[in-house]
Amino acid sequence: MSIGIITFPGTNCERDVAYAFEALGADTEQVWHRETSLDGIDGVVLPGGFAHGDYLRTGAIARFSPVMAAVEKLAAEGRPVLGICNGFQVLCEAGLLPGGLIANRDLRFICRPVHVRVQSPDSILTRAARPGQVLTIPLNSYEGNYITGGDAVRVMLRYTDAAGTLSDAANPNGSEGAIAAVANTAGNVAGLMPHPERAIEDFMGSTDGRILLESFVASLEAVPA
Amino acid sequence: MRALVTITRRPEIADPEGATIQRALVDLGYGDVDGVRVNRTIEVSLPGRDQEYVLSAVRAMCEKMLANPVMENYEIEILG
Amino acid sequence: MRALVTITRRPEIADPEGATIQRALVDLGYGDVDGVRVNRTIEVSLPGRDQEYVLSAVRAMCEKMLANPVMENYEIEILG
Amino acid sequence: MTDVVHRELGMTDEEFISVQEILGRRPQDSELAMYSVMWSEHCSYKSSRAHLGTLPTDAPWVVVGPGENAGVVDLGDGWLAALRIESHNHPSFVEPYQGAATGVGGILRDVFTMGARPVGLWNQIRFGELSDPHNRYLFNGVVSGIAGYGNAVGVPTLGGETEFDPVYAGNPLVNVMCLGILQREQLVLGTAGTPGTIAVLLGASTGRDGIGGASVLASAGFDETAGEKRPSVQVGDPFEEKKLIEACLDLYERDLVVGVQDLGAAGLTCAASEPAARAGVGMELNLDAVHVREDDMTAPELLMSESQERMMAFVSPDKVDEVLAVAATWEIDASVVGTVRDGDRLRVHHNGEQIVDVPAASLTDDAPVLHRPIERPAWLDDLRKRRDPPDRTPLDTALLALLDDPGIGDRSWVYEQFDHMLFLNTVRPPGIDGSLIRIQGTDKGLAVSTDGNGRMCQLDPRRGAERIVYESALNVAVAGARPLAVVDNLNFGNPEKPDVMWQFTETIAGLGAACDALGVPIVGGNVSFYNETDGRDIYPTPVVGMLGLAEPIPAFIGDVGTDMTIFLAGPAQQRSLAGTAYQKTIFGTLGGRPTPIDPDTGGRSIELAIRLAHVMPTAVLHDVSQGGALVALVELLIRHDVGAVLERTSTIDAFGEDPHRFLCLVPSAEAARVTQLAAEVGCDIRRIGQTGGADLELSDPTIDPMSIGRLRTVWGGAIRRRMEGTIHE
Ligand SMILES: Nc1ncnc2c1ncn2[C@@H]1O[C@H](COP(=O)(O)OP(=O)(O)O)[C@@H](O)[C@H]1O
Ligand SMILES: [Mg+2]
Repeated sequence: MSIGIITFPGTNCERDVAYAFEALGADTEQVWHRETSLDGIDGVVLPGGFAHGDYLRTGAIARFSPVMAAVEKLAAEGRPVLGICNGFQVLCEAGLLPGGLIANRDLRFICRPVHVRVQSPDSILTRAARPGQVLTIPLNSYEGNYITGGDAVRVMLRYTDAAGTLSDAANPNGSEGAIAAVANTAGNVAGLMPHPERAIEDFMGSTDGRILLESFVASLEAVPA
Repeated sequence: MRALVTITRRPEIADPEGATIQRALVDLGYGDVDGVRVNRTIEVSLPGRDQEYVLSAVRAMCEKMLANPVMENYEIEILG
Repeated sequence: MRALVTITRRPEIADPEGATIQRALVDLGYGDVDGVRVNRTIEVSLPGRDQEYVLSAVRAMCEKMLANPVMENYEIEILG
Repeated sequence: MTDVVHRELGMTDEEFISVQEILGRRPQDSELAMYSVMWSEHCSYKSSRAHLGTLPTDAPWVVVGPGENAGVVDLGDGWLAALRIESHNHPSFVEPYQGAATGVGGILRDVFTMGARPVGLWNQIRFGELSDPHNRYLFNGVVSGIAGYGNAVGVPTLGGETEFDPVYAGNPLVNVMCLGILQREQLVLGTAGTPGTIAVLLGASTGRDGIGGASVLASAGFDETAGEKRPSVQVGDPFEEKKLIEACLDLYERDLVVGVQDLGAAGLTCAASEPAARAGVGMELNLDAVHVREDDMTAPELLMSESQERMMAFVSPDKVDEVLAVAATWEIDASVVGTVRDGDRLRVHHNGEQIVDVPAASLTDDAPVLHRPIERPAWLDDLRKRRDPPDRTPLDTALLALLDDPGIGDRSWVYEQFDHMLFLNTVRPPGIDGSLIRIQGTDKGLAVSTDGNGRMCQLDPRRGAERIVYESALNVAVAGARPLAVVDNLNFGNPEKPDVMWQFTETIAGLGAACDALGVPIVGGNVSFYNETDGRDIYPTPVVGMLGLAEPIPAFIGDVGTDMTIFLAGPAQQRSLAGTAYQKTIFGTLGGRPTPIDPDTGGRSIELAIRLAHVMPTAVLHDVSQGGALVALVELLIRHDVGAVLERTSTIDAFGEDPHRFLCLVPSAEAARVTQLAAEVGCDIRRIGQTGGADLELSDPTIDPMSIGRLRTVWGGAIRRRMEGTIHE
């Protein structure tokens, strides 16, 4: 089972994501955005960073990278596709996930751990989590303010306080409905703004990211034939 | 020939930049500013092409990449 | 009354965003795009004010805050 | 060419005459342009060079000392660290966002030219008071610029320093430091190699940005003409830089380059002449081959452009194709622009004509060395004699005022705008003292602290400089690291004034003495003069960046809970409030003379901190700096949300800023062990209180307990509250 980590020019979390999955015992392979085939790859992760400098709109240029056709095909086959932060933005731009991401409410970049509450276990991101469980995961973004654009959305995680309560103060970036993660209808494509790979060892202050990454790893084997 | 694309955020979508500028203008003493929207323009130059071509090419660019229909509308103006 | 401020980056100032979009358009098949510049517009609404007031207020806003005189020029248009 | 032209380029008549002597003829336009930038203060260090030579730069672990793009030290087991610090003061005043952003871009290039992957950035920023909207605009713009560039380029920003003082209102300081790591085999130097080597220009295309930035912006003060200097603004492109980093590291890994030089101040001119001078060779440069952003650029413009995100690689002819292929893979432009030649001449061709023919080394080595007049300032004695007013301020009032000072309060408004977690190595994030990162796959950790203190240095530049070195050393020590190397950034006023030169030479003496005493070499630095506005100079503001090595990485399981004993290590009694935050916040004055450091005491404090960090994982350590011991303790209590009962203390002991002190909190059951370790090291240590409850109690019947929650609100708002509503860019 091999996880393809899609790297665009400007992506910067590709090595961190590989490190985290390898710490969970998974195999990873770096895939440059010019690749056109994903043969031998069971699922892909679009890691965080600033693909194409985040110019125009975040994710807007990356979605036209040659590899994205193969990613769409993989998604259509029901295989796991996960976007983290910038990767989430790319998946929204590509239309693989609903909605979009705009600048944070306070127009400032935010790098700090936040609390997210699990809304639903029905996705490759959350299947190892309990609904209602509150996780601590670092957020790291300028354009993390999620808007549905009127689309129907399946919410996987919401920003809350440590007790799991929703409030304006606990919504770091102004996201509509405090949405931190969404999935497609089938649950095999998911995106989230916080960085689970930054919460996998004790010294990082939280290991809750493992729950989300383990969900992904478990999904690699569980895909329909 | 050059085309000017104006990309506006759909009115129902939040505009944090506009909201922040409005607050700052009020702080600066312009208490009667009751709305600010920030939009982007993209000027595309396609030399040696006629108007019809430019219009249709730039429209296609907008549909595909320059604008995001989830949150934006666009308008194209030919600058000549 | 609303005013539309068009803020353009002075031509000698680099526009890496425009350059990146240009490359992306070329990759997308528009090989004849030979230049892209990205600029901003800001729409300011000042209800119940007359044209003269709006023009002078918005000019002052541009000088103080909206435009960055080191890198940008601006133009004001009254939208009515 | 008339004599007026060289003056317009910022060159003196004497300098013009020496150019004529070197060439044996009148220089052509391009030649004059090249000498004018290369001999500018910014590039040639002409006012400082004669003094910098006295700094201690040697140690067995120094691999590359000052003179290259970055200093390099040996970390053992084949690992090296590259570090450098730079200022971008004037560009940041003219355009805060882009000035700070391009400062970050520039310091990164200095580090990855050495073959290192940049792993961390630190910034040291100083502004006028936040009560003034323009200072808020500058501060916001600089922080956004550092964030905008640093985050997008994909290098974590791990810490820094933020200070406010009216003296920086007309001339903010923006310094940035970068640390990179590499394996020994990957070390690359800025050399042009042997004759026949090909020069390949990589990265962004060359435009008209920043023409003469080094000579115009960085080598003169600000006055009413500042606005006219604006065409020199450069725009940073972190995306291009990110690609350039990856492409260069790929080139190094494939062993495809002989040498590399970044293009910073003086652009192509510097990137051609410095490597040629270092290698003792000549070079031929063809400007027609340079990839440009605008078609009609003149030769002097091409030679002086400071367009960002460019690198010059020196490549043996048989490897050129491979280098171009690597560049294409990473989607950056590359052009073959020159060839290394026998002899010593730098010859430049443009439109088929030879327009420059000068000895390459003359641009660097023959730059003037000035021995500017030095005189102890006449005003200094008065300043030092100034006595503090009689003071009845209750401790709690003073404490609250200090916590609310933006120079002391919570800095998370700043560092939470910076990605400080990328690469998954951040063991101690920004927030307190030095930050610590691990080197993956080893048990080594690198701690960095950067420190300056303009107020102390204004009162006594020598003692002030010594103090910041010890302050920095203790900051890395509390993170468990042993001080290893220093880079310094010397921000000063106008060197044409003898009292500024006195401040400068005193600072150098202090830095040198302190580093000598600690046994820590200075492996690189930067000098920024002309930090003045309308004739008013800033405080002398040296900044040091201290790198420490922690091996192994301490466990740091310590959390502050109840029933912990609070120890203060280092000298118990304070002798002066001169230059302290207390003096500034409570009296609104600056005066007196800071106490000198004591190398023995300082050394023992550092030693004890390192030992405690390694042998007592339950201990929580925190260096005492601005605001003194009471503020330092309250920072810990706020962080860990616990109260404390303190022994009775005096204003001077509570708020004095002796640089050799740190706090150590341990579970009371282990307190005896701390005292015993301190005795072994010979370091004074005193119990000053006990944690517990939800309040801070000062054991003074006239002072009510203060809730930690209230202290947190005040401290937490010091910057945040003042910056709310400030807009981006
Ligand atoms: N401009 C800045 N950028 C990033 N981090 C900063 C900046 N200013 C301060 N910090 C961080 O905030 C923390 C507190 O700063 P300071 O009070 O100067 O240090 P100390 O805890 O040593 O007294 C430190 O960890 C420092 O690295
Ligand atoms: Mg400290």
